[in-house]
Amino acid sequence: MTFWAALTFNFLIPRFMPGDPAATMLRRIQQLTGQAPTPDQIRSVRLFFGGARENLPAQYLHYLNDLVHFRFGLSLSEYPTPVSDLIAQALPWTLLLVGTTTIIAWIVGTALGAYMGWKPGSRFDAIFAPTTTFLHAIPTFWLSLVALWAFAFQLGWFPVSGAYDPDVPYQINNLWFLLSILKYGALPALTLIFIGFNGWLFTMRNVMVTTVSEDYVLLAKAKGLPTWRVLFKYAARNALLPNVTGLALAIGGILGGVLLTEVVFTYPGLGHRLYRATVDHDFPVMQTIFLLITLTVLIANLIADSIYVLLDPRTRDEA
Amino acid sequence: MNEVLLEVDGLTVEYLSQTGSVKACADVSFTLHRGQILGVAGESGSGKSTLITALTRLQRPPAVTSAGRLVYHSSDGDKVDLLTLSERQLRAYRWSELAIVLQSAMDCLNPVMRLGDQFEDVLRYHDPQLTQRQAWERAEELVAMVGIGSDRLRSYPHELSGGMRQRSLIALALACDPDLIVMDEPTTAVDVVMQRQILAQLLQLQDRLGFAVVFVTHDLSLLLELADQIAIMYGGRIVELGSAREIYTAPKHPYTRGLRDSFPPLHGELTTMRGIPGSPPDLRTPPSGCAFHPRCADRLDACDQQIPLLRPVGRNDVACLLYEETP
Amino acid sequence: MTAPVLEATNLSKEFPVHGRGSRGTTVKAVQNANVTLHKGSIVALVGESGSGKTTVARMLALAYPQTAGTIRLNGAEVSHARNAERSYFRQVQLIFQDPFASLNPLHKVRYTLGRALRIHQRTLRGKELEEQTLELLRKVNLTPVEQFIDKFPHELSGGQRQRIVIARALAVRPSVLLGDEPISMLDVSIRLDILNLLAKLRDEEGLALLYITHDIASARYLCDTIQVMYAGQMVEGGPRDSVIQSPKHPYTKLLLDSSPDPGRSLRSGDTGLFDVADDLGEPPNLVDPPSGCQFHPRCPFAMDECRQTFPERTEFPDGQWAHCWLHQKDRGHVLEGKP
Amino acid sequence: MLNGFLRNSKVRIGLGVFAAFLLLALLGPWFVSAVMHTTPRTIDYDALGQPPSAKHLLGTTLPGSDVLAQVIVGARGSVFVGITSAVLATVIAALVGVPSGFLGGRLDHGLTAFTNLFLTLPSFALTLIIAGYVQGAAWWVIALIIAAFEWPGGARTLRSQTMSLRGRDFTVAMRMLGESKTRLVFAEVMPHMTGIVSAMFLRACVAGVFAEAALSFLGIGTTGSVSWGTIISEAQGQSAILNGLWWWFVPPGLCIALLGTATALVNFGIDEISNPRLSAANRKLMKRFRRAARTAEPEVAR
Repeated sequence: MTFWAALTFNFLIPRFMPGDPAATMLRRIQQLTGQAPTPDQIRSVRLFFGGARENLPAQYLHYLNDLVHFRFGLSLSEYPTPVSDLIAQALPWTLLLVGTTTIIAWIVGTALGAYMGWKPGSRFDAIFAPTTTFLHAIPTFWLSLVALWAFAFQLGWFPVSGAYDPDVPYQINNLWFLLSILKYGALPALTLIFIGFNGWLFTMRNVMVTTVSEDYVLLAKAKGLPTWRVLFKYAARNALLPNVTGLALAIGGILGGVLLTEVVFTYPGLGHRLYRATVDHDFPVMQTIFLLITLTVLIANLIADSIYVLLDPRTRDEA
Repeated sequence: MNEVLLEVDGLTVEYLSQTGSVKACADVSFTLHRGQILGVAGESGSGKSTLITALTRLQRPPAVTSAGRLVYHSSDGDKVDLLTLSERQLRAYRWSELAIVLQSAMDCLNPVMRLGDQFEDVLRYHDPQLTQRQAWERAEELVAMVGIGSDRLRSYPHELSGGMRQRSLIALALACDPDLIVMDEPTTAVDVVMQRQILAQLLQLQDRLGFAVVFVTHDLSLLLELADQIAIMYGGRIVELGSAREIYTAPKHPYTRGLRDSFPPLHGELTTMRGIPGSPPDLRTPPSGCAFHPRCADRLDACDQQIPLLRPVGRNDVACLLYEETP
Repeated sequence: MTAPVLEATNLSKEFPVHGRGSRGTTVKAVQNANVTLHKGSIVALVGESGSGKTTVARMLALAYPQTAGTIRLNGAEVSHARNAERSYFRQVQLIFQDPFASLNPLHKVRYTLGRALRIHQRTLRGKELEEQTLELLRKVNLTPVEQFIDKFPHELSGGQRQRIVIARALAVRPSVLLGDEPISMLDVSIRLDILNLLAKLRDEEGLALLYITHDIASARYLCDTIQVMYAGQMVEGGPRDSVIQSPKHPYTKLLLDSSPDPGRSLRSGDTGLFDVADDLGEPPNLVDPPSGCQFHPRCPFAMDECRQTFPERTEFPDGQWAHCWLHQKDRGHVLEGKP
Repeated sequence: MLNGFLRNSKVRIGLGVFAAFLLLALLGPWFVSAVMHTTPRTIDYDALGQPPSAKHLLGTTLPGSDVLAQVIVGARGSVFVGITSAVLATVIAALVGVPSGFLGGRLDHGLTAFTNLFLTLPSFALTLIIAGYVQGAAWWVIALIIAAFEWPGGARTLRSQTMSLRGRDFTVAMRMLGESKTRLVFAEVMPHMTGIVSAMFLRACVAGVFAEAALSFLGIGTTGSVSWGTIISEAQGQSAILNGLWWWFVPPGLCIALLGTATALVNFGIDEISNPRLSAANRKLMKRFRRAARTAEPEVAR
């Protein structure tokens, strides 16, 4: 349902742009490449904006049909590279960056939050609570800039751009190549983790504070169970539930931060690609990336729902 | 029967806040014997629930036990003040000597653990030799004692009915064969028929296993049938302490009398009854002197200045200026 | 006897069950309930939680429509049209269980009562409004009235709030009050005060009252007639003393035996049910209720008939009635002894 | 209730900072021209890319503009977009959420589906794409686009709040007195949501500032006007990092972070008021607590 709506959005937006976007577009291509557009190019731009030849429903069917067959068209700025090729190059990098940073940030944030919520008012809690509030409010892209300036330019600890060392052969089975991925990815990843974990920390802390005052935690203590057992088996396990659902729901928001970070670090992922496409008015690429992101978010939601059902027996009967 | 199990002496619990402290329990003292049922009756704000958490040392900030002694007499003759133990030392007493049943069973059972696992958890911690199988068998025995089928051990708390949850909580309290069970309104959340059944089971089990009970409730009429001794609390203090029969037939404190007369009888003559006019005190701004004096029909001039102490009057202990101490 | 003010016949309510895989299933909350209220008299509806007593009250208050059955106010059938509802609300008012929840915490007493008065007397303003508001407070014994009129709910105790709730209901000058466990959330020592107030309103204002409770002892204290509900069905009813002294339905007897009674343990060594700890089971699941009499799975006298059909009503000489096969089969005497 | 809000120190600090920025947005341009006698675009040819000094408190950009003047004027660009988008988002949220929750039925089904649709769409990517299509639009168009993806969360909260308030005894009681629907909504239900709505508004405000900054940073935000985002974007575009001109891009980012912190503080304060357990964490109280405790508990005491 949502996916269908996203598809339709995607279809409609370029068709409702004011003026003659196709003409503007062609002019811009000309500026960009310095050559008059080829007839092929003109045709593909016209087709994209719907031209005047087909009526709207027919265009819509055409558009859906293309999608079903995974025909995403050709990139306009890097004509005539197929969009799918550009995406295929960028996707693994983003997956790598988003995957590792999200998981690490989630684990760090949840663990620290659980500890803070267990003893609210402790020194640890008192110091960390205001700090995380501030960290959480920092715009990711700005912190990326600062990090880039401080650690890459001033201190020279990390490379300034890219995802791997261009001097090392591009082979997945080459250890040096893998190490260079680590080296190039470290700074963007650290930045993302540094900002990302705060949100998890706060939700976890607050849920934990509430859970700790539940009667069953009190009773677990009355049972004489050791502290760590009460903490893990009774308090943290139950407090974890909202953070699990949150993980999936946050994927959409996390992507926003990652996209910007990629731009700052010139990291060759989807975000960078999307940014380039936006600047170059490469609409087919923009459309496809958007669809991909929507799809990811939807899948993440599905996964979170099923994990939640696994963790919480109360939802099982209703399902 | 006359062996002392728990001596409570001058127990005081305060709730701290930025603006000062509120005494929810003040100078509470009583002695509980082995196998005895002590009923504590009181209305909202009387400090009865605070007493429960203080007895079990489960109070949470901002509540703090600021004075008193809780001397526990072990079956081997050792005496120990529970308030001086560290959390680690106390753990040895928890559940194996001193168990607790709380009001809302739904909130007391971990919603994401099967009922049987919650039994197994506590059984195997207190007896590490127990295998999983043995623990499970013991759990089956325990729930059978309160009339629950062993197949229910595989259920999650939300799949059980209210009465079943409350009974399984009692079974859970019995798991380590404690000498004392503290109960906080254990039947308030269930219906009268179920309440009757639970209390009947409780009395049978108590008869068989010989544990002592501190039973806290707002329902005095229930205690009159159930308890050996009854303590009446008002405004954080015990105002009267005596046997159930004395409390019913010859209440001394005006509050006790008023409370007894707040329950219309089910049988016998019906007359217009009054209850007690006024409202229970707000503990943040407690009345001076005896907390009951603003509602008391028999008050003396000194009642708003002097806090009366609990002392023997006739066969009861009463905290009221109306009475002379009987030597 | 005068004509009834409010009369409900064969009232039933089914609630749809939500959740996946339960489409079309319903909770049969109330089945064929009858209630008749007369001017200046109090009917108590006694039952455990889930017996459907609150649902009956809410249907009578038009909080939601009944699935079947009719409600008559002064002989005229009540419809759910908007205007009809408004004029019905002038006659019938509901008092809620929880005085802490039924007053808007953001409004002062003056606003709450003032609105209630003005809803049906639109032109009421100024001095007259003030006078009527104070009069309401006096009616519910909240004196001195000046002390209460400008209070917010959180500045009042539970008992005082419940009086405000009653005053609000009285603002429309109703002829019927429906009290849904009006005292169960209050402290024990102030419950009788509220019950006495309700009795006063019956006597002085001639109100018809439905008193819903799980506490049969308080029902006995207040009411003239008692009706007992079990699992959505009315099982017994009649004059207060007959029902309490000689219950004609096994459930009523169980309820009476289970209720705490301060006098009991001190009377002739009779310890009530404390010596029997049989597992009597629990009330049935109303999504899939047992056939016949709902009580049969817990009834020590259950017969084959009980499992098949719900018994007809048996009438007794003094107006008492019961739905129980024992009487249809002339075995009513078994209820005299102990089960 | 309002007093309760203001007594909470977190709420006070947060609102203070927020008000300061609001003031900056309103009076900033006047201050820059009247007091500092400059504009954000004025070029000081004697100071190109200079670090902070007495003449230029926050230094100058590479083309020689005063950074402080830019940051002050930029506050207007950022905060106006933030507030406009927040007003729009809050209004939409209220218009969708409250009727949906109060009236229920088919209308509710429709509106809920609509809300969920917007809720699952990856909002930033979509904002980016739409802003990309309409490149170089006026600031209010950007605000509109941001608002279009900012409202669904609020609508969902308001819906569930309205639903719960509609079912609360006091609303039902007034309904059973014959009170009209409009009055029920405005006199009984709405006043309870002031706290939530203001928290929502603040959150939307900051989200708007964030989104505007991100879009401007990518060079697809508003054209012509100065905002914190455009300052950072310009700094990056003219290799401020490479040249080590940290004073150029650090201040605007700090401003955004400060504004974000302020809002977060207000929201935490509101959380604490509605859930007092969260505020049990009072250090002074904990100390007194330990002193008062009669128990000698070595684990906790030292």
